[in-house]
Amino acid sequence: MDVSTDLVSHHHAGHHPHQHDSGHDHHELGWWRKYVFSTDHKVIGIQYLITGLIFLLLGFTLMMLMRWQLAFPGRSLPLIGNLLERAVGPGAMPDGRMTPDFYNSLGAMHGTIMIFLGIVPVAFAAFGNFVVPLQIGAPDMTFPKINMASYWAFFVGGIVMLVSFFVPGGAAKGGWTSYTPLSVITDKGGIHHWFFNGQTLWLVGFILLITSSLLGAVNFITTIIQLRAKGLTWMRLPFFVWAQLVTAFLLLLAFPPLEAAIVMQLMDRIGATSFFMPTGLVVNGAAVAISGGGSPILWQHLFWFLGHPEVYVLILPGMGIVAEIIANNTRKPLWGYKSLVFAALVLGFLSFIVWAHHMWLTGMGSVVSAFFQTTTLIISIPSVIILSAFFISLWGGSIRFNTPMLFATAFLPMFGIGGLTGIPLSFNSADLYLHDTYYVIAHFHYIVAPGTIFALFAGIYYWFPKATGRRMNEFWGKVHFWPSLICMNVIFLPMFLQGMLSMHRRWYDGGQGWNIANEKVWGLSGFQWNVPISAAAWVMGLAQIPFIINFFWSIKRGEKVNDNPWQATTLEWAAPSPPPHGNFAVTPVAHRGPYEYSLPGRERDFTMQNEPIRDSDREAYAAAAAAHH
Amino acid sequence: MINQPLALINELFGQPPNASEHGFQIDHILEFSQWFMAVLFVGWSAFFIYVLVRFRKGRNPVADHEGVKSGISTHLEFAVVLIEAVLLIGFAIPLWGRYVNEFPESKDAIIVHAVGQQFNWNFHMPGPDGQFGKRDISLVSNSNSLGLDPASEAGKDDIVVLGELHVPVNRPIIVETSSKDVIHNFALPHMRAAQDAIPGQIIPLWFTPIKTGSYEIVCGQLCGLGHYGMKGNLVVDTPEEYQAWLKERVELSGTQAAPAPTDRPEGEPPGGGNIQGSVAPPGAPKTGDPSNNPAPANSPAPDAPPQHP
Amino acid sequence: MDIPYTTTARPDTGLWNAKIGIWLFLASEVMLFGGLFSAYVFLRLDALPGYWPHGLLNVPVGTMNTAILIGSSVTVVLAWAALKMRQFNRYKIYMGITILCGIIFLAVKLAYEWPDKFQHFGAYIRQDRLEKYEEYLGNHHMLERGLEPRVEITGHLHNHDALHDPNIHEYEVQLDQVNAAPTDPASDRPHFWPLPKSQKIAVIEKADVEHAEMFVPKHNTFFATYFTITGLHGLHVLGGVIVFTYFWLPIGANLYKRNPEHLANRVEVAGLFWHFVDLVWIFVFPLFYLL
Amino acid sequence: MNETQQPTATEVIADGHVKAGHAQEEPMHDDHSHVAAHVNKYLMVGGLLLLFTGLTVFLSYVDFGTHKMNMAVGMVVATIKAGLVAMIFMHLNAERQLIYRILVFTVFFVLALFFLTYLHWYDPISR
Ligand code: HEA
Ligand code: HEA
Ligand code: CUA
Ligand SMILES: [Cu+2]
Repeated sequence: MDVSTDLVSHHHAGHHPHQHDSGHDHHELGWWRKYVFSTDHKVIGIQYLITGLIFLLLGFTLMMLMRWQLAFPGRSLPLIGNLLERAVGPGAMPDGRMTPDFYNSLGAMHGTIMIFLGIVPVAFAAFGNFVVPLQIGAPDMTFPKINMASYWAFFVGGIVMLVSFFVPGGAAKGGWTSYTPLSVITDKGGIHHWFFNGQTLWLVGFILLITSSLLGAVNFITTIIQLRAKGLTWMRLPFFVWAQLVTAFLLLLAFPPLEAAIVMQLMDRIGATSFFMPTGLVVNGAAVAISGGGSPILWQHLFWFLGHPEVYVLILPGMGIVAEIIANNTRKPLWGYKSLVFAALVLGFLSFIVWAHHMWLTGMGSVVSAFFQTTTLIISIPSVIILSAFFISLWGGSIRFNTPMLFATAFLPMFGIGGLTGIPLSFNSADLYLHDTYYVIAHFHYIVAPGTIFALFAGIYYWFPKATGRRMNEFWGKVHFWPSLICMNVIFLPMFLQGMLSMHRRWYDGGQGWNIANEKVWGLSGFQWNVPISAAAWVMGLAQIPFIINFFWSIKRGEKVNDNPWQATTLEWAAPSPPPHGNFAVTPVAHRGPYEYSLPGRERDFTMQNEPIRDSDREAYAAAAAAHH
Repeated sequence: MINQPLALINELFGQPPNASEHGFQIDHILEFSQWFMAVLFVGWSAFFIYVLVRFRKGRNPVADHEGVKSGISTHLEFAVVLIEAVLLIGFAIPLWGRYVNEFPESKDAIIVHAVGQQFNWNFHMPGPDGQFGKRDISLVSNSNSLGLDPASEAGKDDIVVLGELHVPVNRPIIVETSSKDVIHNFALPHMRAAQDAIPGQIIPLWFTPIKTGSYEIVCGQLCGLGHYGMKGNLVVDTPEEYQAWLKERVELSGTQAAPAPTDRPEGEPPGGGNIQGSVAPPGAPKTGDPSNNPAPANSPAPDAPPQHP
Repeated sequence: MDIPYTTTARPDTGLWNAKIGIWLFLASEVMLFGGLFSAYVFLRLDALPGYWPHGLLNVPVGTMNTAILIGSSVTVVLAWAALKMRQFNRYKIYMGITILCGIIFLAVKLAYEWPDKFQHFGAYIRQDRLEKYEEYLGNHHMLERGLEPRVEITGHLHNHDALHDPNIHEYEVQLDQVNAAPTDPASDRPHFWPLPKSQKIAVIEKADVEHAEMFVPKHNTFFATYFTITGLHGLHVLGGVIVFTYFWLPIGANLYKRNPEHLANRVEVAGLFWHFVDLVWIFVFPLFYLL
Repeated sequence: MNETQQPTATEVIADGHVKAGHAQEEPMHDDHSHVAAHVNKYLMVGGLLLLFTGLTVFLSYVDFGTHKMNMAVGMVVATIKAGLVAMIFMHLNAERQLIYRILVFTVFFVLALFFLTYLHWYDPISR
């Protein structure tokens, strides 16, 4: 069966990506301009993807090292311990044993890298760049040069973060949250350079990352508003585009206050000001020579003003990806499209006014806490709506379990577990007990690791054919999926138990020295659970090898497929694979909503957005409208 | 008792038993929300598995364009909202309101100042006169870790201890937390009490211990390289034992007196038992730059483990 | 390949791309300065009595700079209007004035206002030694009038070495009028024209001082916010000047020959940014100089 | 779904983006007289802003009873000035819906940031 549709221009199959007849710039770009300093949204998207994946792997590697220390505190790391000592300096790994400072560096950098250099670049920038213009039928982003600047700001920011591992004293140690005054007083004096020290580089790198995100956000929003194809009205946008739009707004409006805070922290560190430093500090038995008068809580407000919207930045693109894949592989429209869109908008809006739920224990009074508890609970409703709509979408489908779909289906219960465990945290009084324990760690990892990361995997398997014209290997995809699913749960489920024991996070000794962590639950003591958890983390590391090989192998050797191998409906599948510079040979026009699968009266079980309306469609739509009354 | 089946879930998850008067309320809200989660999880999971099996391609080759037509999900979402609202308005908000607004009368309460520092807790008690002596940061030294003013009359009989706090059972305790350097978190898991100790602020928390014993005081906020070992001890004494302790302390009182605490009272199993020294590898060199973060002389060396008996 | 709607408006939104882009960017700028100003509010509310200084900045100079920025805001719309009316020479004149205004603003800030502060000295007296310096602080008098206490002695530091040399045990300060005659309401801050320094010299022992510096960012949270916000604002002014200069020099202005509307749009977008910078200053000026 | 016509591929090219991309060549003459009419207004507003600047300075030396009151007065005048800049110079008095929508949310979030942090400062349990 020929799956390419009427409107996919057949003569473009196997078309060379950089020759096309609609453009004006016939001159060939040099290699540098084409692949490195490119302004083409697809190239930039792929640059973001590869860089982001490498950072993701790096963040995971840091965590695998930490997991050794957590499972076997103080034991020297076999094989690579001595290597590491040479790489990062003896201060960090004497005899291959991790020091507390190095552990804290790894923890802070794991959080920072995963969130700001891994997930955001991949979920937002990479998928957004590659897919959004194609899905809305646009030739490129509105501001291609700014797009390129955004990538390079990110790249340099990432390098700055990485370099900080190798400066005297090592990388930032204050946690990804960088709470003041700790982060102002660390990495100072002695061997530390006044500028090239971990925490200062963290701040500088962050400014670059924020710049990158802001440029990206402006570009995405303008593109989605301005470059939608003819007929692609707001309610015909794929849910993925909506998710990216809301995400872009979150980045646009939530990041700047953190940028302000970062400038202030830089001033505190370099200019010895006291924005976040209260009067009367005594460090190491000596009064600190500063004016004082600042407020540590101010930092937390500004940090979490970004921090909470940021967590939705981590999840919304994932939800968007999952929505596309579920619709495609159930072969039926998403259930409740309108409520999904509405829920995403509400989620975005509310995420700006819940931030203080990370600050329950900073001494807030009953009024403020009542306000934030209420908003926090209200914000769980749109998530419930979105997840319910996904679940219900499965009903009545004809579900194909290919690799993208496996990852997308697994996303649902994993996000469910993570989201549900947010509920006890949102009650101030319950969080009193759970705050900063492994329960919190488990809560958010269920959302970002088997949640978002699985969504990213799903998206990679799904759009790979569009980017390369080839499909990734299904068998190895499944070999990647099942161990990953099992390991994720072995890693994070026991953390709920540890958290309920009140085992606290950021403990270098993994709780070994604490009585509470040595209480037994389910046969093992809280501390002993670290061993299976770590083992699962390392096995999961191994389970990524098939993916990495499959990914690179398939670029050149994967099975060749046509322009629409998944028989999907949205506009990106109407472009050639890979799409040439300028994307579409014929500017597409949308005639219908995004998910017209199994439309009655059609011979095929999918009807693309750019297929003109037929009489039979009108009947089907009328019947559907009638059924809803 | 209605509590029994509810409490089951916290126990199942391994939460250590509560030892304070208000703690059961906190456990309750935790139980409610965990049951709520469990019900939703089981319900949705059952639906999920059924759907995946029933509507797989092999079993259902042709999809239905419309899917679910009933409005069941709306009812479900409404139920979720309702339960959350009840938990919030009925329990969580009033509970926090009571907790932070209705501090026990200070005449029957015991008031303690807990001052965090990298990486230990200083406790300051007023002594028999019930008056706290003046503290001044310019007087802080290794032997006077809180900067207690020797000239202050009220301070003459004050008790300053490091790491270990004794309180009597069944009396409300108000702990006024603060910090000398960075943010710590004064957490008493068994008492279901916790509060950030923030430099420049004094924030109180209260609880009434109802069981004697020795409980760990956790520092729940990353505060530097010794964070993991920043452990205190709360010893809940019988009134007699408490008086004896007080007496002994008052005799030693003054600023210089505080001896190093013992970390674990006798009869308590050492944590981690079998494995070599809890954290620091034996013979590991000191880490970091000493001029940067040397621990004050009266707190454990940064990379030393919490002391074992 | 061309990107649609770079100069013409998309029919359903009525806007061309860069117009949306700049407004989005300005929205993020609003949040950036919002974060800084909320820090200002937070720190000012938190400040202990007497610790938030008042009337330390030079009001006439600040007023002049405000006027310069407002003037440049006018000229930049006129420059845009000139382009719209296809009067290229007028455009060059107005844009030239705008750039000049921006440069003057920066020069005043960097060459006069900031250095002037860096030459001024202030010493915060320890709470328990305030009484000793009553003759310079006049707190009994302040208390009577129901005013916040004074805790700082300011003026010109005669022995500059005292700042670094641990062997010097006191500061010799040629006092500002407030501290020279602390009970005279006429010498109290604020003043429109800054009062000249008195001839009186006070000797302040270092041991009595909580902390003392020149008026640099670390002196107190007031100067920390002042330098940070005006510094960041100054960077914005600089950015605007650079962009305007590009549009003014032939390299950018030559676009006029090819597509005057495109140049007008570019100037409009840059102008929007410039107005925003002006708008921020409108709040900075009263908050730091006057109130 | 009330799509009624089916544009053909040629129509797409005829009235789609492709054409819009070239529309830039023709200058928009109708705009010019419109702009000329505004020039005086810009000058007047500039004058008004200078006036208000003087007013702010003046008012800051008038005692309104409490310092808070002076703050309030100063901020009101500043807000009026900012309003003039935004309305007239930045053309917000006649802008598209979309821009307003973006700004409304932005303003709401800034105010939330101010208000909620203020509230936390105002309602602490610390002593
Ligand atoms: C993408 C990331 C993400 C997401 C989406 C969320 C979502 C939520 N988070 Fe989470 N959170 C984090 C990331 C995230 N969080 C991180 C990173 C931290 C720690 C930061 C740090 O301190 O380092 C944190 C911490 C955190 C805290 C602070 C805890 C503490 O420090 O003490 C709180 C408190 O209220 C909270 C609450 C919530 C709530 C109520 C939601 C709600 O939005 C969740 C709503 C979702 C649901 C309610 C699920 C609905 C599902 C169903 C109904 C179906 C169920 C079906 C099956 C299971 C089959 N989170
Ligand atoms: C998006 C965010 C994110 C993600 C995805 C993860 C993923 C993981 N995290 Fe992390 N974590 C955080 C954010 C995240 N984490 C944060 C914010 C903290 C708090 C830090 C702090 O305290 O300040 C934290 C803390 C944290 C801790 C607590 C440490 C402590 O408190 O002391 C632990 C402990 O086990 C942990 C474990 C893990 C594990 C095992 C994973 C695994 O799930 C990782 C899985 C990763 C992969 C599977 C990578 C796959 C990549 C590839 C396959 C790339 C392929 C490459 C190419 C094709 C080129 N994390
Ligand atoms: Cu103190 Cu952690
Ligand atoms: Cu949150």
